[in-house]
Amino acid sequence: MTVVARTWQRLTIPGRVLLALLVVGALLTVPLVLLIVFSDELLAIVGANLPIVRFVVAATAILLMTIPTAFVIIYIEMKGIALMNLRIGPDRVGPFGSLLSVVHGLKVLMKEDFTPTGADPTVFTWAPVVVYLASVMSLLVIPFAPGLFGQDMNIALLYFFAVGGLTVVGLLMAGWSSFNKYSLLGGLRSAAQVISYEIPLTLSVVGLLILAGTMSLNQLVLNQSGWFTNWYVFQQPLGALIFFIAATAEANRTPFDLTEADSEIVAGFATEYSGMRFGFFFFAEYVNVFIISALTVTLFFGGWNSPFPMPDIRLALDPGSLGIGLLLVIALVPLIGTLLFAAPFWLLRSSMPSWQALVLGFIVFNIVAVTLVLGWAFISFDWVAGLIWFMVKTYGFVFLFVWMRGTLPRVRIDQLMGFAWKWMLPASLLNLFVTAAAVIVVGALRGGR
Amino acid sequence: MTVTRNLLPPHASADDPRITLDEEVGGIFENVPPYPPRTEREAEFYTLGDGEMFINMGPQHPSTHGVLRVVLKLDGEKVVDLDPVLGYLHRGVEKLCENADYHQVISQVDPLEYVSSLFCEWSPVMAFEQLLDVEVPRRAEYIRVLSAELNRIASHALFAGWMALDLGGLTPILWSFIERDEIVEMLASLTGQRMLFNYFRIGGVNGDLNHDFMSRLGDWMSRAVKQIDNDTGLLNENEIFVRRMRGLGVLDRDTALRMCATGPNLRATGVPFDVRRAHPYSIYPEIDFDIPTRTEGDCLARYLLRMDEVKQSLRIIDQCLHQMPDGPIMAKLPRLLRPRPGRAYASIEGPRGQYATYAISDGTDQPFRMRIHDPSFIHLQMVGLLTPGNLVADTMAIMASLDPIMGGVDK
Amino acid sequence: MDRLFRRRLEARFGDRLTGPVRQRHDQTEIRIAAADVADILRTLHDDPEWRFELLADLAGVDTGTHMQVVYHLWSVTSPDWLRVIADGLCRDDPRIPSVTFLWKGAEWMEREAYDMFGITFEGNRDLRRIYMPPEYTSFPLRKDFFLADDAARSPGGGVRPMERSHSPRDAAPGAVRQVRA
Amino acid sequence: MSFIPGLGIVKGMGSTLRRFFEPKATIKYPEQQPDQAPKFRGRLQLLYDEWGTLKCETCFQCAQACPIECIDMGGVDTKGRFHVHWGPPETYGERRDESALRRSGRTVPDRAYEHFEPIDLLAVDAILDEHDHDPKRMLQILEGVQGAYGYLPVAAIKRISFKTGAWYAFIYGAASFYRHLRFEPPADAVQVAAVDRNRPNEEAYLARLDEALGGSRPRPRTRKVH
Repeated sequence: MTVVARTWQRLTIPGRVLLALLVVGALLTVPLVLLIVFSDELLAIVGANLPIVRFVVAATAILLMTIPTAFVIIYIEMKGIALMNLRIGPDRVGPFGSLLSVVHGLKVLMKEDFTPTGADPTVFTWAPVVVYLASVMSLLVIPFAPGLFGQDMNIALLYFFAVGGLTVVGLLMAGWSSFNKYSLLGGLRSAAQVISYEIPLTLSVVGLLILAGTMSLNQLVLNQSGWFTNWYVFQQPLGALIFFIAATAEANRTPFDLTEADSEIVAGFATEYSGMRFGFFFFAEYVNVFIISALTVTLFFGGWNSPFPMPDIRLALDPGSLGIGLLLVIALVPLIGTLLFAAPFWLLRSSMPSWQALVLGFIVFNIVAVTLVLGWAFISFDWVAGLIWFMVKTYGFVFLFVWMRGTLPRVRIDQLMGFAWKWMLPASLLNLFVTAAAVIVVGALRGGR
Repeated sequence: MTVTRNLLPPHASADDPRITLDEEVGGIFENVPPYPPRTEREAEFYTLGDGEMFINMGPQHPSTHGVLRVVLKLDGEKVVDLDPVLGYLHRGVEKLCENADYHQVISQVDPLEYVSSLFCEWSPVMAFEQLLDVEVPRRAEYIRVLSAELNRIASHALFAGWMALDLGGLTPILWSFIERDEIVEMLASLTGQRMLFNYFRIGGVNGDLNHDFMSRLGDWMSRAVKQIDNDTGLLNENEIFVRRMRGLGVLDRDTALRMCATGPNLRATGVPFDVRRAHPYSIYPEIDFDIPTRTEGDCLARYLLRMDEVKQSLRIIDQCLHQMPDGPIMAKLPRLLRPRPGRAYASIEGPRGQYATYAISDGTDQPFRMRIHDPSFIHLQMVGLLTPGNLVADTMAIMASLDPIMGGVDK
Repeated sequence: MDRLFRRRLEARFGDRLTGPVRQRHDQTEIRIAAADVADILRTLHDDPEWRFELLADLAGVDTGTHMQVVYHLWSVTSPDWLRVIADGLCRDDPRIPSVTFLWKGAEWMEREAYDMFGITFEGNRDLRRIYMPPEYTSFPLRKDFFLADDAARSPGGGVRPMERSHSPRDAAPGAVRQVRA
Repeated sequence: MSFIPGLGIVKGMGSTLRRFFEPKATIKYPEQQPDQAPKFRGRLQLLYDEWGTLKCETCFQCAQACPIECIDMGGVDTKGRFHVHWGPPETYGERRDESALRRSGRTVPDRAYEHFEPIDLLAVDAILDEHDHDPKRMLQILEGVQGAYGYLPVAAIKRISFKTGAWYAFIYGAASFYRHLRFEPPADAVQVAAVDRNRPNEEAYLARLDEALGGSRPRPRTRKVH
């Protein structure tokens, strides 16, 4: 042992890094060789169970996707609200403080995670998991782009509402098991609120379903292709409004954030949570924001469709045809590009040393290159274009949620419930009846002709 | 008592002899104080009805405006009764003042209501001037009024922000803090401190107006009205805010008088009692301003009334600047003050109501008795009157609309 | 200073005043016996001739020999503050009727006076300590309660610990600062 | 509240969005310092003179003038032997409102010296009279006092300081310079006996500790000597 340790200590830092990489590489060789040797059998197994493999891959990808999504939304919220408050906001970690939410996540990981005395340890531990899983599971059915979705179910919308309803179970578990009256109040509030708003939420979509005749989200998006006038929001404006408000309440966002109203019941169900268990709640909240934004976009704002029909341009790029020239292009283009973009800096600013001009040129070249590649992908691949449109729209709605949080005060619990039962429910029913009547009338007119 | 239950390890079994889950004390939903009730009212309060529970709000609660503890008796979300528990910030200012000489008193009373320190200084200073029969120079009086009205605006700005924060709005508090910060910086250039100014002296003020202060003040005055309208526009028209505040915590005229309320809380019920007019002091008789009143008496009226007062304060500041006389800023006084034995009572109109000082001199250099009357203390007890029957969330709204500052409540 | 006010007060309460009506600056001061407080304040509050609707302040005072309770009242009928001093409460067991039946808001002020001076307000239904903890036994604003380091005034130059309970009788006779009032 | 429901909310959203793009009110603190008023009293700094030494002479005048007595400071007297300090009693166990008392004209008790026995000061007064209260003849005065009491009691030095106007620290420094002047009475049998008598009884202490702990006090480990 001492031999290894002493040798290791004598190495310089680059040496240690290199050695570690070598060891990792050597260790990776074994599975790689095995993979190659048994490739045929593996392929056969994968091919035989393609749906399962697809599901596993999709679930893993979505589970992994939620964390950066939450980080991004948390950053948007911190910075957005700060700017509305006339503050600078996060500005220390990363460019414009953009890594602050990541650091927060790490901090949450490192914090002590304790269970209060008197709490029910089992329920207390599982509550955040239930909440988080409910959020992640609803992401499975959302079509991000053509061909880019977890599962294309024909009852996707129903599945979504069913799984989304699970959140309240988790919140109730958390509120009940915390052995704290504030938590209990928060849990009960969330139960009352979420259950009340489930009804207008579901009913507001029924009109849309009558129009579309399908529950598959993928099909719904396909129905809205073409010009943006095809989006369902123009056929169902009331439904969209009700859906948006009810979804805000579902996700416990301002002005309906009564479950964790910090000025009333401290933090509601999350009062007793700390460490990563609190982190789960926190992430789940922001993943929920993403989900309801994504669903609003999918249902009413055309999903991954662009707002206008894209001109059908195909760039006939065939890199293989260049032959050995490809190697030359790869070797020379960065060099030439860097010099090309560095030249104006160097020429215009005489005070700038050449190396700075080179660095700037390199950065600018990279930006241009990435833009070009993305543009090419946008034009050539449907799913890239779809993903970009989808994300732009979704993050627009995320910003709307942040904006609302920066502006609005909170409603009171009786106003909240009254609003759900006295206004939202009749309005959604009205929407449903009007839509149904319109469909019948239009159908009769068309049939009569 | 089952205090032991909370000290047990988490997985202790229910058979553990240390757990005493008696019939009368069951779990977390009934906690009564560990001593027999001292009064009829306390006995009544700590008796739980069917389906009721106690919940402790504070002393570390985000919206109790300091370290106040309120024991709420809840029936579901509805507040049945409540009992404020004070004393977490008590430091015995009156006793300290009785052991300090007359000059030292000013810095002792400064942190009473820390958002409006100048008013806390003003009433003792006026009381001592009465004891000493000192004539305060007119320029000093004008400077006092000018700085105090600025402080009133700062205090009301903070009130509006807190009000919104207690209702869940994140932004207004920071916007109003910008206003407050500008005023506070201004006062810092006049007095030397940002918060505990320690500026008024017996017989005058500590320093004359200076260039820094005047330039900051002129700069701010030129855009104050527009900026305040900008800030308050976010809330005043907001449906959620208005719906929550309207008709909440309604106080009628007679009840307000019986509760000894003063200041904006009383004027919101329609009583135009303002010490500046009802019992004029300083140079207020020479200044033209209105006393805004409202008749609704609810939280919204109290909020809007304070916003109206800000406009009146701006008027007063404007007139002060135009009428400012020349002259000394301190009366001629010996360094060691020994007033004749006697009693004096000085009352002023602060941003929260009547601040008063009742001072007794026994001929030595220290006040024999100094009673400080603080409006926050009086107004906080109205929470117990207005809240029962409302929801938990309304407790904060009502408390915020009454605007108590715990430094003044606990003295 | 309102001379007419003084004459009116003397005419109305002349026989029940325990001292002369004093006036200084903008304050008029009358002294009454503790037993008369409820009656006189009710008259001042209810009678349309006086209309003292606003209780501006309620303070306890320890003069070193006896206790006082001081009320400050405001009315539209007079430009002066009216100071009503309920005089001559004995220091061992000061008792005075509560005014909560007129001003509900006096409840906490009376609680404060009870907490700080030990004055019992008969009729206040919530008379318990308000600032100090419930198990506390001293009355801090009494003149025989010394601050921890107030060696100049403590008898024998010693230091009296603040938290020690002591009844008013314990005080050495010369030690208590008194006011001629 | 406007007639159209939701208009107020929309207006509010508009005003937050407008502020979103406005210049910000906060500053990046360590890089960018706020401008403070010239009169600002809250700066905590000690001034240095042009030779780079501290201007503070530990004269305590600031501490005495501080109305709420938040300044406490310590220093060493000119001889470098006697630690002098001024501050709140919980820090130094001394009276704190001496300045207030002095201004009020009362006698200033000094609790720092209270644990020294009071002595009859007639002899000191006689010696001072003999030397005409002249601080220039301090050595003779001190020698006389030592002759009268056998040592220099603190009360006597304070008396000399009060009468002659010389600072206590100066007298103390002068007295401590001479080997033949002493501040404590010479140890004698009576004193040694008193010290023995006042020493806490270890046995009684241990017995009470046993009683308090219910006999579970850890016994001192006896060391085996081979």
